[in-house]
Amino acid sequence: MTELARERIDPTTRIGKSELKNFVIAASGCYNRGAEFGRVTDVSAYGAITLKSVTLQPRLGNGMPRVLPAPAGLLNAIGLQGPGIEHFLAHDAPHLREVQTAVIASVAGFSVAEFAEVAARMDGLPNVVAIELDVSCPNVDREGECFAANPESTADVVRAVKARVRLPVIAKLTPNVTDVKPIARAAESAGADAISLINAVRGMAIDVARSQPWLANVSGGLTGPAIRPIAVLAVWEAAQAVRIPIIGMGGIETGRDALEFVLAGASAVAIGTANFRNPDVAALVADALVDAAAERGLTSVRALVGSANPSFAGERSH
Amino acid sequence: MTELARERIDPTTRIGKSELKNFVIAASGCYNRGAEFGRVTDVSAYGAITLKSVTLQPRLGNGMPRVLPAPAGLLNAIGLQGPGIEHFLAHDAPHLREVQTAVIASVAGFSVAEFAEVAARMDGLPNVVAIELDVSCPNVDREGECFAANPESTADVVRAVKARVRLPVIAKLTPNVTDVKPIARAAESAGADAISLINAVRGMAIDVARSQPWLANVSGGLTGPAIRPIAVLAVWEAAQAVRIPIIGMGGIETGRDALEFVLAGASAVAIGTANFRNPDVAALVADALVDAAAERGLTSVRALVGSANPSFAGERSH
Amino acid sequence: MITRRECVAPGFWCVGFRAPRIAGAVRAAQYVAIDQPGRFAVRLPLGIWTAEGDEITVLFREWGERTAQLAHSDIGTAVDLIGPLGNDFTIPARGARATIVAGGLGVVPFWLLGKRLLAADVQTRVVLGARTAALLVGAAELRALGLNVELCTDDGTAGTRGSVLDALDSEPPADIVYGCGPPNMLRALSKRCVAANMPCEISMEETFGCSMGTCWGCVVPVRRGAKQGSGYPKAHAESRDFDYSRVCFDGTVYAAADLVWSA
Amino acid sequence: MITRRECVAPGFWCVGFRAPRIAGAVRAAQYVAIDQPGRFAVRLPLGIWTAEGDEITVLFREWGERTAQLAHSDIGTAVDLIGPLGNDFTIPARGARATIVAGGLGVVPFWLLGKRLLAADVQTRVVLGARTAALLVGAAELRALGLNVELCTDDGTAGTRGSVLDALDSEPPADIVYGCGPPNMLRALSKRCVAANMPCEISMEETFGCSMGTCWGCVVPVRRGAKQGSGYPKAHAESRDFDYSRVCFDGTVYAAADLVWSA
Ligand SMILES: Cc1cc2nc3c(=O)[nH]c(=O)nc-3n(C[C@H](O)[C@H](O)[C@H](O)COP(=O)(O)OP(=O)(O)OC[C@H]3O[C@@H](n4cnc5c(N)ncnc54)[C@H](O)[C@@H]3O)c2cc1C
Ligand SMILES: Cc1cc2nc3c(=O)[nH]c(=O)nc-3n(C[C@H](O)[C@H](O)[C@H](O)COP(=O)(O)OP(=O)(O)OC[C@H]3O[C@@H](n4cnc5c(N)ncnc54)[C@H](O)[C@@H]3O)c2cc1C
Ligand SMILES: Cc1cc2nc3c(=O)[nH]c(=O)nc-3n(C[C@H](O)[C@H](O)[C@H](O)COP(=O)(O)O)c2cc1C
Ligand SMILES: Cc1cc2nc3c(=O)[nH]c(=O)nc-3n(C[C@H](O)[C@H](O)[C@H](O)COP(=O)(O)O)c2cc1C
Ligand code: FES
Ligand code: FES
Repeated sequence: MTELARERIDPTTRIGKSELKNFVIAASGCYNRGAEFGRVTDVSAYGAITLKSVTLQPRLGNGMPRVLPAPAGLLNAIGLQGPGIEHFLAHDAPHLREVQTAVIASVAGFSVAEFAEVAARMDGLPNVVAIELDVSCPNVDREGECFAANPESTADVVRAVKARVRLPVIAKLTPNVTDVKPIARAAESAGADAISLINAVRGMAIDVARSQPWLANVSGGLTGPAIRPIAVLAVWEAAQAVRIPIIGMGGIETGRDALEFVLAGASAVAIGTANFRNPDVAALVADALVDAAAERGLTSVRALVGSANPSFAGERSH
Repeated sequence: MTELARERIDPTTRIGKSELKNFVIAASGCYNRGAEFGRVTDVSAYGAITLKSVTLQPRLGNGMPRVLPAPAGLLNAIGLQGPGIEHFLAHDAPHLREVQTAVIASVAGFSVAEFAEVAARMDGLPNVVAIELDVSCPNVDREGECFAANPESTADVVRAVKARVRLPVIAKLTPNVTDVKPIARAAESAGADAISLINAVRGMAIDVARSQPWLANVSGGLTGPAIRPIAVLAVWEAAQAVRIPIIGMGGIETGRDALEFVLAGASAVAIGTANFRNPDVAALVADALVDAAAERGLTSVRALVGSANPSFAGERSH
Repeated sequence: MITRRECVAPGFWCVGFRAPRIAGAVRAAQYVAIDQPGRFAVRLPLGIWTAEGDEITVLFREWGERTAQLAHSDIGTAVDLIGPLGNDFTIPARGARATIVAGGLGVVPFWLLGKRLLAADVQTRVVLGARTAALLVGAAELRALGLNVELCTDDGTAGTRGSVLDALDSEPPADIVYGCGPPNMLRALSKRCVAANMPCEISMEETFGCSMGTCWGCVVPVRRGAKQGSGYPKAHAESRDFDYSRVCFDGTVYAAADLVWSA
Repeated sequence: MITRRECVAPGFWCVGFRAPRIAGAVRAAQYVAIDQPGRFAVRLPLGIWTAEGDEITVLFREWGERTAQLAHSDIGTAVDLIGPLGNDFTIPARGARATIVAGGLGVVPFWLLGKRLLAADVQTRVVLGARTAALLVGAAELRALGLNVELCTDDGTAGTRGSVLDALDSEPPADIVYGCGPPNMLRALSKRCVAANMPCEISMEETFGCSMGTCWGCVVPVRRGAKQGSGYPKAHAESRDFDYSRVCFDGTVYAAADLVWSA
């Protein structure tokens, strides 16, 4: 094993037919449209940024409080506050061409038809290279279980969206299930070009002073380092179940953390909460992945994918 | 609301027909037989200690490494190392009468018959006031899913054990399911006298230096403060689903943490991992619960149970 | 880097940082977002209390783990600060009369504001209230600036017995009122000023996630059309009509007339 | 309380604590379990390096978060220690000859042991090895006790080139051999001593959970029947026949003959 010069390592990855300049993606909901972060950091360090999920109708979102620090994590229940697709297309979409990296559009919906409708209208926007389906948002009160809790409803959403869009489609799965493998397989069979996981883990806190739930929404989603072991396992298991690329996320703060996901089988990683602590986290993680490849004498970061996972089902680069 | 003197607050609780002198229980697997902790702490501060789960056959357990520190938590995969019921009855059970508090026996098994057999032989041991069924241990490789992932198999185990024992039976549930409520209800319908939750959350870590899973068992169970929001939510939901008492646990380190569980609906709390940091945690938490009742002008800790949970299904003391 | 650390009252701390860029740029009601070693997933937002030379200070209570850790950090510890963040108060014309109303730690934005108002020749009255004397902090520092500070406590243990609002009745109305403090106080102050048609600016607080305007975790309801709102269209399903604004990014200062208290 | 803190080599630290009870009671190969502020769920186990007067020291590398935090804690910081924990080495009769074999930070138990052996008039030879010179620590302190220390490195950057085991060939066998260091070295040392029928005691290391014998997280395989084993009967389903022993509670010191390396 010879150590290769950093410049000779290929840092890129692929999500379906879209190539990203590096492995590191900003997770949905943590980067807005990139405009605010532009003040303190460089969006272009990211291989792609995922937009906050967009719904068909405008949504006010949940009441307050919406967030609470938790041990090594953050509890949130934003409730998909957003402008709705109409307003998004009119006011936000035109700014997408200014974003200094690739964009992944995220879609959330409350029926299969809504997903298909919003996704179709996102298809072909400037800079947008893929569409992620937030079938797993745990914060919004849906009739019955959320889509991603069930293989059939996950597949229904993916199938309906695939019929309407040309861009690669990413199904974003939830860890709040007994077994993530059948759901990942259902997404793949329905035509998903990639899956991403994990979305937030369901949790809550009680305000002991006022003897009531802390969050206005009662329960919320736990994110940050606390959930990393849960996320690594979900990626590990999904990587044994499907051949499509996986975007791994949940608690990544450092290159070492990201490497866990890549070795488990992730073809890209996403970072959410850690942006709040360290606005420069993307560059740090992207560089560390290149270094990890170099140290192992590999010519690409992609060659690391799945290399700790003997039952990795995806394609190996080496 | 008048503040009451601490001495006038009733600190006790009930699990089925058994009364415990306070709300605080040592969680299974974290206290052994109490003999080792005796060196550094006072077992009698606990309302009860739960024994490490006992199986029918002796078990060597998993290979090494078995543990890894995680952000605000601990990953473990012990694999139910243990002497088996025969050796336990001969060598450990006689020491139970020396334990300076009530004892909850824990049973793990790989078939319904095993659970029933081991539980029956635990019934009536000195100091033992209840039998907990570890139907949810996530570390042991079972054929297919673990019992607690499924309402029917949970109910099967509870029913079989109830037919053989006189002591109150506690079904210990796992958070690694899409919805804990039907499983809690199944345990209740099958005759469980109480439920306890949560057992460890499934997770894993990759050793990036050696490019392989850190734990010999690949995956393990995450415990400690990291999982507390997950645990509080599980207790909150179970407390709306069943009327039997709930023992809440997962990441409790302080009185405030314990109070979250009690207000959510727990009639007792258990502490595992926090014993490893603070051997005096039991007294601290038990005292804090009494203080919390006093500050609210209540005459018992029990009057706090479920008071933040409007849909609490259990019996309220007040 | 931490330059000083002082316990100003039981549980209340004043901590100084060497932060030349922030000290040079800061305006009243702005805050810093502090990253701390340890397993905290998000930064701690604290209002900037004083700024002199290369140094800023924060004045805070030991609330939970992050504030406790900061309170017990040694002088010389390196600290990662982002700031100054947030908008600031409107400064009226020379000769105008301003009233500052603060409850407890709501005093924090008013050292910088008081200094600024004095420099702008604004006649400034300061009313500082708290439940009880032990929770009153900051008065000495405001007086040292040359401000006239009236104290009041609910229990009469310091200053006049009664709320800061009672104190407002005692004098003729000001040209502008500034408020910061607990929600109940702010709501009452706000409603009173709006009813009296008196310009009033409020520095709001909410639990923060990102502190940077990206997570939408820190919102307060504002009147639809308020310039600090999201500008998103009304949600069809919502019966109540208001918009949300991010305190961290669009605030923390709001015109009382823009705030919606009933949402 | 932390009494001193010294970077003894890049990434290697020696930190002292005022701990009179532990300093008075400690024997070689014992350790302390350190609780640290911050979001750590379990204590950090570190071997006790020196003990003099009221003070003990630990000698460690910055491995991960807990050791990094300790390395950067200020003198005067209060630290919660449990200890001394674990068993200790056997001390041979006066006049016996002992060889100590340490790899890298495996030197830690041998300051206390060396001191004890000197006091017991045991002729003591110390062989200290590492991959490279930068990883060799502790030699000066052992020499200061009056011990004769031979160094070796795999790459020849300090002392003899070669492994600590090669060094063993150069002299007649001892009455007892003590070993501590990386697993590969310990396995080789252990096998060699067992084959040569030479008494050998090994201080083992595993990742710890509770540090108190209750979680069974830190086990090593030992021969069935070894007194440090669990004593549980053989599991029917298991084809391999060995028992597990808790390093934290039943160790850290094992007779080489009791250890099972192939499990
Ligand atoms: C813009 C801005 C400026 C601020 N400026 C100041 C300032 O100048 N001075 C100041 O003192 N504060 C200020 N704050 C408030 C401060 O940031 C918060 O109080 C912060 O949450 C404290 O962090 P912590 O980690 O210490 O406590 P946290 O752990 O975040 O806890 C915050 C509070 O919630 C309580 N809590 C947490 N969990 C629970 C639970 N389950 N049940 C009941 N209670 C719970 C804690 O006990 C504590 O009272 C400001 C906040 C904002 C947004
Ligand atoms: C009885 C005993 C005595 C000891 N005495 C000493 C001593 O005297 N001196 C000494 O230096 N050490 C000693 N140790 C070792 C020390 O306790 C451990 O190295 C401890 O884990 C360090 O804690 P940490 O939080 O700093 O690192 P941890 O976070 O626990 O990490 C430990 C190691 O694992 C690595 N790691 C963690 N997660 C991953 C991952 N996912 N992939 C790859 N690597 C990972 C870290 O980088 C590091 O190398 C002793 C251990 C025991 C059991
Ligand atoms: C404040 C916040 C808002 C989020 N909003 C969304 C969202 O709108 N859509 C979505 O798919 N995921 C959302 N997420 C989940 C993240 O994209 C990500 O899956 C999760 O936070 C785990 O990654 P992390 O631990 O790096 O934050 C949100 C997370 C946070 C913290
Ligand atoms: C090392 C270890 C071993 C455990 N072994 C068992 C076990 O044998 N049976 C069981 O029911 N739970 C077992 N548990 C789970 C605990 O009883 C408890 O449910 C869990 O740790 C959550 O509580 P905590 O966060 O306070 O540790 C174990 C936990 C740990 C950390
Ligand atoms: S705290 Fe994230 S938007 Fe304000
Ligand atoms: S670390 Fe828990 S038994 Fe040894």
